[in-house]
Amino acid sequence: MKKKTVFAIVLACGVTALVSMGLNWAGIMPLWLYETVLVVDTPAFVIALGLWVMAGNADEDIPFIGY
Amino acid sequence: MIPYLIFAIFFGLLLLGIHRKTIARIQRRPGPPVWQEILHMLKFAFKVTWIPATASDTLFVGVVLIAIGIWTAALFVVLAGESILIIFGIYMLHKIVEHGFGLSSGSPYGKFGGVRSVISAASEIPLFVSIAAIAIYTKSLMLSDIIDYQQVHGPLIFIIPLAAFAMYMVILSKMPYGPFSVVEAKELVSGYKTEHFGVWRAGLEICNGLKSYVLLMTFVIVFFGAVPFAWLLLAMVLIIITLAFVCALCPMLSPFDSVTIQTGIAGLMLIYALYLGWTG
Amino acid sequence: MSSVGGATLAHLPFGDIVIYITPFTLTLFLLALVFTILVIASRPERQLDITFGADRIITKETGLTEMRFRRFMAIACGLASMGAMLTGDVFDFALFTSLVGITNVGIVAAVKSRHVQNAAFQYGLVAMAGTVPLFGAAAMVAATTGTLSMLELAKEATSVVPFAVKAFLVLGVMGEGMAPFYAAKAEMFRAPGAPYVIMCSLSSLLIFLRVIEVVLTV
Amino acid sequence: MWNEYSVGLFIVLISAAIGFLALARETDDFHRLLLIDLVEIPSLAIIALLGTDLAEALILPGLVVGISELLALSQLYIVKEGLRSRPVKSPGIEVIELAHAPLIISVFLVAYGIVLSGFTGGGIAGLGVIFYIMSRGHSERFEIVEMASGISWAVWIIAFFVFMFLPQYWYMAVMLAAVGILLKVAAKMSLMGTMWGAHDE
Repeated sequence: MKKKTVFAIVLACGVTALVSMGLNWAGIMPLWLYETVLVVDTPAFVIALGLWVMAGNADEDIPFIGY
Repeated sequence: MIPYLIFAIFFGLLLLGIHRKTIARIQRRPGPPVWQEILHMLKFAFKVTWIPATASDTLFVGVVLIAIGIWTAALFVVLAGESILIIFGIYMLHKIVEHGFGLSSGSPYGKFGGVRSVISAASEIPLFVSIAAIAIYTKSLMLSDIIDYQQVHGPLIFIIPLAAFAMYMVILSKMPYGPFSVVEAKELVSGYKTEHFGVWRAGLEICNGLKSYVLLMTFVIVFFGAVPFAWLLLAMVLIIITLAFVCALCPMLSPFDSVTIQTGIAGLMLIYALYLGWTG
Repeated sequence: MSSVGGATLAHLPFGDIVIYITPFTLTLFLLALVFTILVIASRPERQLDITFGADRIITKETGLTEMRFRRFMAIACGLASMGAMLTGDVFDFALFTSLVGITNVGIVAAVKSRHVQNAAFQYGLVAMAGTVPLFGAAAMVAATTGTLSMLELAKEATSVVPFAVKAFLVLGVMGEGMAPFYAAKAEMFRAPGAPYVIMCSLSSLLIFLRVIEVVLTV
Repeated sequence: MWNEYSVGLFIVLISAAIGFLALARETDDFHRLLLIDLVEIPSLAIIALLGTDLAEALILPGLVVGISELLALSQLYIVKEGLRSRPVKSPGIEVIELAHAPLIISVFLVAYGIVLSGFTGGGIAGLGVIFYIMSRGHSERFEIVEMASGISWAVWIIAFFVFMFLPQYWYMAVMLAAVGILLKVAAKMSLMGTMWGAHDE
């Protein structure tokens, strides 16, 4: 994936998570919906953040099969 | 929820660090600092990453996302006081995640780790025994009902100690460096996580942190009842230290012995549940 | 006992066939759905193998027709497990479970390896034997209580289904869906094609989790 | 305690146990395949013991599942053992091909099946059709049978919806369902004798 796409994912997940936190705090969004958003967002955010900081541009390699 | 989630991840990793440190001290080694697992996670998160050439790409990545997702959901389920069956469903699903980790890369080591993870499925059966025992006494499996029951009758650990033991064994079989951790034995390099490096490994570490936190918290809530937050954390640390003693003093079993012993425990627990059902 | 899987969120009475959703069944359903989507989206991996006696590494390739067949079976397996997760009818549950059994055999049967095929055949035998207690238990539920609907059965204060019948049901599910756990697991996993093989163990696990709920509810 | 149902259940369970015993003692894969079919029958018998119309409705899916598992396993066995498909001849009943007897017997069976209606009727009528087809050789056109089967399926579904949404017309729905399942079972059973697998001409 391109760095730009990955950053877009980071941004999208972070923003939706924060927005739903705010909405939940304000009492507009029910708790279960907020939690659902987090369940979807957290994994994508974490992985995309790592990839964005250090996306691999090395060539693919075969798995380790012993010394 | 976001701050709590982040706290749970870091505290869970800290618990794993304490576990490692305690084992080292018991074995009279200096051991890594207690925050080593957190550093691990951060280090892996920012390393160069790619997908192995032979891997099934979508599965390789998807399984990491699922791993974090299911344990995030598990945390919320515990906090909401929902059915304990959901937690254990997610717990068993972790098997599939390990299996997916191992098989998706095409590496022979990963494959063996995944296969070992699935053949040790017998380790989950004691869990259902403790569920059955709890159901017999509290007449409900909702965590909120279980907490209410304990406020009236006192902690469940004194009422059904063997069920607590069953669940303790289940948590033990998920602990690293323990007698049952055949899935990541060193003859398999790192078992199912051999080929997940960089960000993928960081995701797995996050999942492990959350997993330890959720499992220990469930144990405390189910068998001791609702306790103040500080006491909850303290209880979790104490339990992880006892687990570390077991892990430090027992050698790792061979896969066959591991499965045999787990099946034996499961059988004993089944008899116990039948006995409880008969009398209760 | 009514609160095994949490409060009922919704139920769809479709004649006698009831579909009901609790947090528990919903969670399992979503997991089956996610993995089914994963199966549709991913291509099989290539397993590495070391050749004995030569300094050489080979990869096991999965042919296109084999892949198509196994993917179809895996998707069918996912659909069957989704059905089994949501259904509120004991007989339906038995049917979906046996469907999972057939598709599990199908997923591994297409692999062109004698070991894997042997394992699949043995599993198939166990699965067929499992239909006896499975359908037997469903029929006996109807005979002892007069209904097959789990919601109706859950309404009773004490369990009306005899213990032996419940044990039969669990036995049937273990034979039908769970057979890979004791019959031929390791041999079956020698098969390449991780996304499809995972569906085998996923469906077994989900079915097992659901049967626990069913047994505790009725 | 020992009413008809319990006695029946007891006998069925004993026969199942005998089947399982045989299965455990047998080591040859092919014989186990045959025995497993024998073991399947008690499971249908347990359902049949209900003795209600519900049992009739439940046996059909049970039977279908059992047969499909058996077919899948047989296919697997053939592949596993590397058996080649051999040319299959139709059963040698051509001797009486020109006689009218098969036709008359078939017509009688089909008519009797229609009179019985429902599941059992379908079975008998199907038997009639099988007999007819077997004595004619199998150069028949499957599409007609398939079409009848499809139409009967649709009729059955329509009857189901009538039950759901227009319960006052229940009598018509019952008749539709009876005819539908009669045709369905007859069509399926008539296919049974003729499906020899794909011919590689």
